[in-house]
Amino acid sequence: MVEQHLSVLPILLPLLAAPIAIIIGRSYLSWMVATIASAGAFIFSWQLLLAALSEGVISYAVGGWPPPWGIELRVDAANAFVLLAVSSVSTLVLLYARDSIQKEIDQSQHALFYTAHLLCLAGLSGILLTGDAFNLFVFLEISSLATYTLVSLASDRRCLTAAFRYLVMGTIGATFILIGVGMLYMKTGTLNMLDLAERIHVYDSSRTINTGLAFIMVGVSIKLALFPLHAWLPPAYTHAPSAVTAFLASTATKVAVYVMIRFIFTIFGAEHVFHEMGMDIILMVLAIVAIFKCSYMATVQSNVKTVLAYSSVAQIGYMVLGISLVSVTGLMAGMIHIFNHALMKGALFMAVGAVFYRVGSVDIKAFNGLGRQMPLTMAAFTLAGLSIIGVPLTVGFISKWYLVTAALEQDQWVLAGLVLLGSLLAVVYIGRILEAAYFQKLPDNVDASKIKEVPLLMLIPMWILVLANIYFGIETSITTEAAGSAAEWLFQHTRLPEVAQ
Amino acid sequence: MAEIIDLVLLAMLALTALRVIFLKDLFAVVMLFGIYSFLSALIFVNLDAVDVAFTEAAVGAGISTVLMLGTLALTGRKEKPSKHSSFLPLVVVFVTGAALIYGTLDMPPFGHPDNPVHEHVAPRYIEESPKEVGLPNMVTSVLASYRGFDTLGETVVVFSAAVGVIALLGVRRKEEGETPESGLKEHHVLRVVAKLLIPLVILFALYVQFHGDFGPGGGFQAGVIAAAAFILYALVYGLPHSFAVIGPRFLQILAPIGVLLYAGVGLFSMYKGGQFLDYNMLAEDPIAGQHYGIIIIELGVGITVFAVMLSIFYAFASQAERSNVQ
Amino acid sequence: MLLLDIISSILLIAGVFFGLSGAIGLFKFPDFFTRVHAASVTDSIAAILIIGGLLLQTSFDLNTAKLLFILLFLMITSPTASHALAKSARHGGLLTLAENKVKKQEHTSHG
Amino acid sequence: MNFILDYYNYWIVVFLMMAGFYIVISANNLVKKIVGLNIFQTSVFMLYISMGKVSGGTAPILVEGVTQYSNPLPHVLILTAIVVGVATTAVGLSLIVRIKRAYGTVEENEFENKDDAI
Repeated sequence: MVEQHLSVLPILLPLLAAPIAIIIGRSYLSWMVATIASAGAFIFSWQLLLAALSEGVISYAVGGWPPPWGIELRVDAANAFVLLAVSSVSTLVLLYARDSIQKEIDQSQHALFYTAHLLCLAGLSGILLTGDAFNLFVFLEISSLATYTLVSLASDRRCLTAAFRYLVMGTIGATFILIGVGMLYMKTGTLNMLDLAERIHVYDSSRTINTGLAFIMVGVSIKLALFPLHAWLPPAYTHAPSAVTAFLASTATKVAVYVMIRFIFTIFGAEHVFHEMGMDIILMVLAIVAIFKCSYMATVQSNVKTVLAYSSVAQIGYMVLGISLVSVTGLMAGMIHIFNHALMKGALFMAVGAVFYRVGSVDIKAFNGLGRQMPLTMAAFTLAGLSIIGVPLTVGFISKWYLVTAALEQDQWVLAGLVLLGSLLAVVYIGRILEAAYFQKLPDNVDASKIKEVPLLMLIPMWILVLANIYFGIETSITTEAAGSAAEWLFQHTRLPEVAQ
Repeated sequence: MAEIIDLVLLAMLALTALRVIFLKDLFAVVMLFGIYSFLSALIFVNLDAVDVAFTEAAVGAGISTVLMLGTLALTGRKEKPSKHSSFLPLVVVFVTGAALIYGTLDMPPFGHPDNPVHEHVAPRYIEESPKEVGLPNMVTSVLASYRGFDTLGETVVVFSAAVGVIALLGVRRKEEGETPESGLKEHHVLRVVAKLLIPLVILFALYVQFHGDFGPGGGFQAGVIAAAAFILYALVYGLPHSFAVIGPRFLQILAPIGVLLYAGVGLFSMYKGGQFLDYNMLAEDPIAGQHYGIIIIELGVGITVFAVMLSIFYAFASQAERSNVQ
Repeated sequence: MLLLDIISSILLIAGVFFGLSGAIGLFKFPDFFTRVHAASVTDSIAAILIIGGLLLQTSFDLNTAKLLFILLFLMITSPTASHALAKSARHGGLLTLAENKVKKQEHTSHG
Repeated sequence: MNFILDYYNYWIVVFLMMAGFYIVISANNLVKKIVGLNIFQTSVFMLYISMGKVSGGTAPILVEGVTQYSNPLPHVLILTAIVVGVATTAVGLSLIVRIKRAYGTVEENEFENKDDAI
């Protein structure tokens, strides 16, 4: 029974839990419901990944109607891998949120918070698993609406304008995707992704299909905050509640990266997108500009959450850079970085949330002297920060390693150098915060006895992520195998440009 | 003939859109948007999309406009002149528009019966659905059965909107003190007419709900119409009276129940050994199963949409009352 | 059959004429109350004529009944809406043209 | 001439979309932005419905003796999209109400001045 429905369960569990959480209405109980549902989704997605690795592709026809007439859920290594990252971070964030939101969200809104979180998780899982281009739009909107709500739950009034800006940008992005999908549908008469891929070849030179491609790429780029369409991200991440930022930073944009990969490789075919349309150059340039511009922006901010938000935009640059290299190794580097970045940003934002929990501010000055007052939190921050920089024995190193390898495979020495240079900027912005935490003194007007470690329920998820950062940095076979087979699978099922072969 | 009507309507739409750009009076902008919405509903009828037209008229011209007017009541009706340069937006729009026009050049000609859209997937819906699903309205068949997962998603989107609006505006609590007598006390004619019409509107909502299998309509439209009946009641008789009939807390329970009802049908079909939302499993005879499935899920959609639309209205109306008190 | 068609056309054209004249009145009339008057009165007669014309086009089946219902509801709602509009304006302190004139005269005679 | 007849519908729809898009990105008032967003989306819906039309077809509801129906699939998609649109509008408008309460204004440049950048 369970095995037969494995593909639909990770969507269904949070989807069913969300209405239940709001009916219950009590903070503690709805937290329980949300955590159990999310943990269940995590277990199912783990099984799903194993099944996908052994079977290749799992197709599930919702409603019993065969595709392309009905909606198909289509699981392969690529989306099962990202789904695992999303559901695991979601579960850890929910554990963490119990205490974290006490300080940031009004008690009466806790049930709404958990409901919105579950809806967001359901939406993201739906985006990942669906094999239907329009169904993807629907789930995209579920997750987006839930995200706007989550961002606006914070107590600072600036979260409202941030959420509004996010809403307008996000809706424009979604509408662009809708236009693009419409154009594909107009030419091919189908919405099923696999069916689209089969039928789209005939129209390679069609202006309608190419315009559709352009609109989808722009729409997805807004959603994944690719430079220069990232303007919504820093304010949204800065002003959202800490638990929300930890969840969004490690999942929402990553899922959008996956959507981009899916559209490029499965639907349009790598050859068409990269070779004929020349999108690889565009993506590569934008990615490099994103890495440097946003890493630089991160070094001059005074709010630590903003620092990390800009860092996120830069890290997305690395992922897109991996895709734009058009090779199995490059794509694999991008996929690994999706997973690894979820681990490190999740841990970093959780640590920042812990600081907010005790100090009540996330300004860089608020970090002064915290190394002594909150040793565990700051140690977690340090380790995750090292991972962002790309120090060996952390996951960050693995991502960078494969990215540099992919660049060197194509003799792109300059590119490899740029990647390493980008890490230097990460040293600067992480270093500033560590300097404040370890080498500055606690301000005199702060009562040192009040600043102590955060509750265990916040520390444990944070440290699980940190340890995962190190574990997957040493024991690399699991992630590389999954990401590698995902990348290989995507490449086997796409039309390759001649240059990469 | 259809083309001429189409062209005239499109021209009117273009005029409306242009007017919206230049007007500074937001009240007029919102009313023009209502007109825009009605005109596009007419175009949808002209292009044979009766279900869509129905929804657009109920939602775009109805609910959206009401919500926008409610917002204006709280935020003021004048747009301030801005010093923004409109150069950059203009460039962006021209580039996007040029790309779209470029894209239209290879589009299949408008209205041709042998366009690809009509050839690959759609013929099965048109030819087989009356036999496979057993409903004359193909839109309902596709919506509720073939693409039932989309519609579940749609219901969840509506539900998420309610979560968002309640989180942002909250539902007024009792202890917040005396509210002024709201509603239109002096308007006796309105009160009598409203009393006359509200039961009929609810009756019509029920007709739309259950007649959706045979004609245009369905859970979504029915939910909106039923919500409109209560909105009328709340406007004429005042929020406290409306709260006494259906309270916001009750709606907060009702909205998730619709979603659960919908997903419950899917779970039940899984329990019966089919895929998620496979209505064929619901009864011995697949056609009967499809019927049961569609009726129940449409009911779920109707319940959720009704509850959500009404609670969104409540949230806005409570805000307006609160600002009146201050 | 032909006769019915002719009558129906006449009704439709008359309905359109009244609708149009109402719209023109809405633009041309000087103040709020006269405008409401232009819109509401012509609106009712236009609705009756147009639906009457359409009734003759049906084959007297379910559609006829539906049209009659629409007519009935329009007859109730549209005057009510105009009434509510005018009354609200009155409550809001808006004066008619004549009253304005009287007020102005008083003003000038006093001053 | 045929060329124009085949495409006029799409061109006007593109114009409408761009009018809405322009309002979204140029308007300073948040309510107007939402109106623009709605116009933009409604016009995209028209693009979908236009492609589903078959000349000489009727609405896709089974009637005796009719063989030519318009395509029901775009109708279904747009029904869903309309609902998504109104959901976004509702959340957007309630954000505006809260922004008004927090900042006292709904003009973008005014509340931007009241906070520091970011």
